[in-house]
Amino acid sequence: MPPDGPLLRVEGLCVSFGGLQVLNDVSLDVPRGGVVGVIGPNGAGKTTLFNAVCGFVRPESGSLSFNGAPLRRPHPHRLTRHGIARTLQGLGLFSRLTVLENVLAGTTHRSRTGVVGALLASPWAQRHERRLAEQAREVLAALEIEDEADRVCASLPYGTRKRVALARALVSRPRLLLLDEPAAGLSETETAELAGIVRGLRENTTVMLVEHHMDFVMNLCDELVVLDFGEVIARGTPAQVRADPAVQRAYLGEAVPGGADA
Amino acid sequence: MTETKESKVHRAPAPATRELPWWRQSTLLGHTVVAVLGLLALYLLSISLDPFGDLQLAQICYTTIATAGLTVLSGLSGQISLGHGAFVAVGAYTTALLLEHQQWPLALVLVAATVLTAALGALVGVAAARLRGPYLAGATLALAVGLPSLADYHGLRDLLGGANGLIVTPPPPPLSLGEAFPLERWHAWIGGLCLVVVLFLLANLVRSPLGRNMRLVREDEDAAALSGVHVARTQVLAFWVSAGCAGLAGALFAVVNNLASPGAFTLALSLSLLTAAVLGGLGSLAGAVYGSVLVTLLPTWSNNLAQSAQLPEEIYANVPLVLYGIVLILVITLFPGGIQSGVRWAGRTLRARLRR
Amino acid sequence: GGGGGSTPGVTDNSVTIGSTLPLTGTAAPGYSEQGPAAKAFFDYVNANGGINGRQISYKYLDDGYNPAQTVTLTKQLVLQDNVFAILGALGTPTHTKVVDFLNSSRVPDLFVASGCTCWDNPKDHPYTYGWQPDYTVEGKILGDYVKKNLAGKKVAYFYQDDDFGRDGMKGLDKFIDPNQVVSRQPYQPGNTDVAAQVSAIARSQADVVVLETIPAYTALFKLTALRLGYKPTLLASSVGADPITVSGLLENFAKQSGASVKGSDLIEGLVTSAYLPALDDTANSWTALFRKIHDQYIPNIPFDGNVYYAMSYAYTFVQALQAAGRNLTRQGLLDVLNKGGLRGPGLVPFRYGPDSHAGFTGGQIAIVQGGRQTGQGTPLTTDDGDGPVVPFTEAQPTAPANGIPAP
Amino acid sequence: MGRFLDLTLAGLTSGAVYAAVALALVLIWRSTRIVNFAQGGMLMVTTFLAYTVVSHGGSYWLALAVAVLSGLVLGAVVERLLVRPVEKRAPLDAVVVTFGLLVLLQGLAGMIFGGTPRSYPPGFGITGFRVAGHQLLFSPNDLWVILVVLGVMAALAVVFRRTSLGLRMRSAAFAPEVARLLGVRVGRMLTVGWALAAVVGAIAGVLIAPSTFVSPTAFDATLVFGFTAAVIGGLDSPPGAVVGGLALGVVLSYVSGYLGPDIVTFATLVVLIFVLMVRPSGLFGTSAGRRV
Amino acid sequence: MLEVSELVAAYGPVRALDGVDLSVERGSITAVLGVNGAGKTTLLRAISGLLPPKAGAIRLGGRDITREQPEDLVRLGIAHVPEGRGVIVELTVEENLRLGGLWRRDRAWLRTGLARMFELFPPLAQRRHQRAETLSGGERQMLAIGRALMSRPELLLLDEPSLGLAPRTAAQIVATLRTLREDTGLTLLLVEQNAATALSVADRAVVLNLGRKVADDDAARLAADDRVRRAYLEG
Ligand SMILES: Nc1ncnc2c1ncn2[C@@H]1O[C@H](COP(=O)(O)OP(=O)(O)OP(=O)(O)O)[C@@H](O)[C@H]1O
Ligand SMILES: Nc1ncnc2c1ncn2[C@@H]1O[C@H](COP(=O)(O)OP(=O)(O)OP(=O)(O)O)[C@@H](O)[C@H]1O
Ligand SMILES: [Mg+2]
Ligand SMILES: [Mg+2]
Repeated sequence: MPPDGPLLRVEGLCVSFGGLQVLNDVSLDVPRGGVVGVIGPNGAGKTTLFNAVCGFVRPESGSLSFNGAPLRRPHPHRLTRHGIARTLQGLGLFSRLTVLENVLAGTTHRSRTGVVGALLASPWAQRHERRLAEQAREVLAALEIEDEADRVCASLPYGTRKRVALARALVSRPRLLLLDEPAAGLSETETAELAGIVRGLRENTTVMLVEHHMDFVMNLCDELVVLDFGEVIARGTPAQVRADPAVQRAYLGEAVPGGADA
Repeated sequence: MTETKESKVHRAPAPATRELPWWRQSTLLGHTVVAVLGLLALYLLSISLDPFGDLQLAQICYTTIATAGLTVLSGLSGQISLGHGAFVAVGAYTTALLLEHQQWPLALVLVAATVLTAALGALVGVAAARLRGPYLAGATLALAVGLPSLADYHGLRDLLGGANGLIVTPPPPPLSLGEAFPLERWHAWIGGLCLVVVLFLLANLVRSPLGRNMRLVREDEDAAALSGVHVARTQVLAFWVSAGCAGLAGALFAVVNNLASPGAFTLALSLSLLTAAVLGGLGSLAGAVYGSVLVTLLPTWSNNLAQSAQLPEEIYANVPLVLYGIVLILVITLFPGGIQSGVRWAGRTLRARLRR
Repeated sequence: GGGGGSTPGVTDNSVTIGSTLPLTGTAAPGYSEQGPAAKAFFDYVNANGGINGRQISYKYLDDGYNPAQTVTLTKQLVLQDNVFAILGALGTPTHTKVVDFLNSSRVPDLFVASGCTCWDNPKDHPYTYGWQPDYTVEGKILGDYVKKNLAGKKVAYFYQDDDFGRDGMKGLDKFIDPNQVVSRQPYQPGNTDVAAQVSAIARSQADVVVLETIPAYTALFKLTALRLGYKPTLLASSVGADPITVSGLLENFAKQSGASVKGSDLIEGLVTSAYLPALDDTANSWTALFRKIHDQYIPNIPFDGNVYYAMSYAYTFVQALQAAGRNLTRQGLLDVLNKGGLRGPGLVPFRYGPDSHAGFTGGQIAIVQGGRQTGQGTPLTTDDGDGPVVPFTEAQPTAPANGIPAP
Repeated sequence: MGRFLDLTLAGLTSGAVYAAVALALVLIWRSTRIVNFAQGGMLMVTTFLAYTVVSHGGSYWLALAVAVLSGLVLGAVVERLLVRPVEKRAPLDAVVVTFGLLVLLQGLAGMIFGGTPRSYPPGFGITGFRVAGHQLLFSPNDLWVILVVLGVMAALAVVFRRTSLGLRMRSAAFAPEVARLLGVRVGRMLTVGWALAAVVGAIAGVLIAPSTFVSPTAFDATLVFGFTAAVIGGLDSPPGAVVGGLALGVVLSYVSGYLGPDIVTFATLVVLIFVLMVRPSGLFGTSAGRRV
Repeated sequence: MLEVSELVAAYGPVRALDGVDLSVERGSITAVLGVNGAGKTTLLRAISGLLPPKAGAIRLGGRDITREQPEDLVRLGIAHVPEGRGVIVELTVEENLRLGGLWRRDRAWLRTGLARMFELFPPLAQRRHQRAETLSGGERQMLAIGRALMSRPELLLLDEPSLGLAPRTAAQIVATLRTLREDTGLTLLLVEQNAATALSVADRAVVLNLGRKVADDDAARLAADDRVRRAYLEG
């Protein structure tokens, strides 16, 4: 049984690049089964926060703990093993490979093929790989893109590619899913569908996401954390945050888009 | 509509295995069949050639082995190596020393040379994993030039024979083949067997998840890492495998040419291996074969051409160089994906014609 | 009735021979002239009726000084082109790799173009013959000169860091007192930066520097010494002392340091040991003959030491072919060589015999004076062991009028 | 101490030569993202042309001018005819094409000029300066070489950093499509980049020629050292090329003097690996910053 | 000002535009809408010369520009902010901006223009000498737009400009573009996913679907047209 407490805990995180303080004493908890949104102006440090969790940047100070255990010196390639998956701002797909290959990439940590097995084409290892491929196809099917499985990513429309990226993250069966601007570039309908998908993950997967699409964030998240200049300036439920004058000033601006929920 | 989707993601119903034809179901089976056919073809070819033809066949075999390893490294994992000649040298010297001082059986020597070179390759790979693009090119170029020059270092000269290098005396063909059995054919057999084994192993690797990891790393290192791929380890693995191939090629080189000498392991050798890989079609094992055939036979052909043309001395001597340069430029310019892409294109058109 | 039939490369009216040498690449300069020069001589002989009714067909291939290429091309010559013999194949690192193959295939491997002592091994390699004096022999003759004429002077060696340089030093050391040698500096062919070595020699304040170098490094030594204002007496092995080549390399520097100087002025006084007549000694019948052939067949190539060298071994081969008679077999040819007594353009005799396959036995001290290489005293002979250096007084035979040795 | 001074000066002199070649490589890398293996072949051709001028009685300066002009033309022609078709392809395609060009140029030069090395005059006297009655291993010509290399470096740095031409060339190299959208004539920039690089190469050739002589393969070794120097310095940086060249020259000179010339080539490898392990993008290169 | 007629563009066998007509008036803001893969990006690429069309014609102010190269079109006053931003990450922020105005050879403008862009996008001012690769996603978007403005275009093609921008910043940019239109008569062709936002800004809108134009109308009217919305904008 997993211990109680938040799934991910970030405490006192500080990151700077050559004198520029990008994250300053950021602390937050991501409760199990929750959907936590991180919002803030451009350059506030949201992606950097993700990068620190994933091990792409080394924080100067602060600590991370995942599932009750400290996460010291995280490495990007170990994340899926811990049960953390992330999509990248932009796409981060392997554009010359097929959709299926892209999704299979997410199963790497579960692959049992060793060097010897690979060189000798061990049938045993291959059977296991086939099982993984089936699972990948299932995820594709669940996202309704199984027909594109054998197409090369470069030629797909943006929305489909975003789904591929999501599929790649999901196939690793993460406990914590980090989504960096998942709705960017999606149409309203697609955004709504995405919200549905994310909601459906809840029972197994905790989600932390960054997004500028306010309807999406406000409707989906249980809790919001607002960053500005690397500091947490507000946190709370969407309603609380939306009402916070500091957030209005720094982030939302005058023209808060109306909740035209499709 | 969205509701159905939500529940589907984490459900895992028993997969309905798609029925593939039997030879596609198991990579092992498919590749074994091709390997056996390949062995047969090489055997038939070798007995139909004269001794000099067999020598060239043997040379093509070892060149292909090295090129195939390089094509996996550069084509699959995306790492440039201008220094594979150095690994060939290590394999050749290892073979020379073991045959000379240890009198091990040849098969064991070949394995030892492969293993030792692969180990060195892994070491180089660890350094290479930190380097990118032209910096890796520069480092491997220095390797190509610097490592063979160690043979002439005064501390090692007694062991490695200095600038003269070592003469290798491989064991003769088994007597059971008859007294007059041509040595060159024996070498072609050894080379051919090694080639088929290497291509078999590499083809398996390419289709395995490890091969996929290499492609992921080539496409985008950070996305690969986030997918759980240990980027550095994958890169080192690619170097390890491809250096092992180069080491085996070097061992065969020493056996076939009876020598290991710094003059044979120049930068030009490294570059011609790379050329073979690119000409054939980077990343394709079949391409490695085409490229190696071209690179091995082209000098002989152009030499004979120059001979028969009765040219003045200075022209005659340089005709092969000029032809070689022109062929490299033309093939790359005309076939963007190397010879292999031309072959694929021809195959497609032919099939389309036949169907019509 | 011809001796053809069973002998590879020989028909009633032709004999085919082959060679490998660097025509391109870093080792090609100079040496690439040997192929065409030998071919020019054979063309000349063919034009004058050939030997014993046979035309000589000579095929030389470019190995780029890469031993692997040498192996392939030699096998091509033997297995595919069925040559009767290999002639004048060039280079120690290259040719050592095919000696076993040629001997086990019983192909005469004549007049290897390098001064390695290794060609002289009749027991293991009965088909291989050297030609030029080996590097140790040359070293001994230069060492003898230093001992007699430069006694008590401080000596330094500048040598190519391979068998050539080291064998040469071995010969030098047999005569030069080790206490006299103040510095030994090697260089690596291919790296033109020799400043570190030359400055070490200059700092040792040697009065005499012996160069075991190829021509480019003779010139580089001279140039670097000029930078340091260092002007020792220079000795050089015949390999690196060809005055035409070396002064050609210095030509433009001489212009720079003063309008009136010629390249040859920079090597004035250079001492060497020569086993062939001087290139500009027009009074010599061999020089005249070779010059004539050169001018007729290969006028575009400079008439330098390499041309002379190749024509000389071509002549020796023709001479042996002539003596082997109409009924030509490989063994017959070797028998001629082993009988000994062949003389030609060389200033000294060969050492060929049943127990020796070594080439020229010595050479004559020559000094560059007024841009010309002038012989000093009589030629000298010695061996590559501990034997003494002795004068050789027999006169050089004159060249046959039509260039073809009398039967 | 005298020995140390000799070795240092000798190292600086040969280092300046490596730096000259490195500058040409850096220029092509910056303007087309291609490592030009034919650089040695191209500067060989221009130096042969300069040699032809000298051997027909032309002055050093006329020959230099001819080398520079022919470099300009050769670079532009090579880019338009050979490099353009592979410009947008995988980097290894360009490697093979430039390698093919190298072989081709060496073959053609062999056909036209033969393999015999030719002597090339230095620009100034080669007798070392005398300081306090001691003749240094450093001549007016060595000084000339170093000054030219520094001058070229400064010129390149100014072009790249300060001029709009440099900015346009860099944008064309980094992102051709975006550059076109911004009005940069990408094709022309690539041609200009190659032409300029060939000019720098031609100057390097004339500077090197006196110490290597001129022959089809005379510059092979220098090119390897030059490439190493460029990588050590960081391929993006002209000052890096010069610092890399001089540092490599000096270190190799010490190695040659104190350890022996037989280890120099291997030492090149060691120096390079050492530098790259500490700084994977060379001394002056900008290391990959942000990744995701 | 811009006339597109019967435009066909393809990637290999894939026809991404299949006979599209479009006319854009000077000083107007036209939104191009459509679901993913409808061909919006392709339309902009064809207009700016990046993708030579297979058939059809494009005219700018009466002049046929169908076969012009992108670098020449810039000189005719077209600027394109490409999808995915297209900042040159190896260059600094300032170099990217300068590059936008370089072709004008107008040093005075380079100076004042830079100052204006830094005023418009304060985060860029702070990072002026940083390499663009260090920028965050939104900062890159600002840079791309700022760079296009540096060329003082008459026709600005924007491919999803609000992508990745904070709401406040997006609103600011819209306001800026409107001001520019008022001041300089700038014409805008705007590709947007977010139909609501786009329609609130634009005067006119066209809707693409599978490479064909399926609607072309006044923005306000289109916004009210439920049929079109449901059929083509909600996929
Ligand atoms: N490697 C780096 N070097 C210098 N500055 C950096 C680096 N990485 C990030 N920054 C700076 O840190 C700040 C935060 O960047 P980050 O990507 O986290 O922003 P963000 O909140 O994700 O913004 P956006 O919403 O625009 O994506 C930015 O101003 C960026 O320029
Ligand atoms: N480089 C390419 N190669 C092949 N097909 C392509 C390429 N780029 C686009 N396509 C195809 O062309 C069609 C139109 O693409 P386009 O990018 O213009 O759509 P879009 O409307 O901009 O969509 P999005 O909203 O996703 O940006 C799509 O079906 C896409 O798959
Ligand atoms: Mg971000
Ligand atoms: Mg688009």
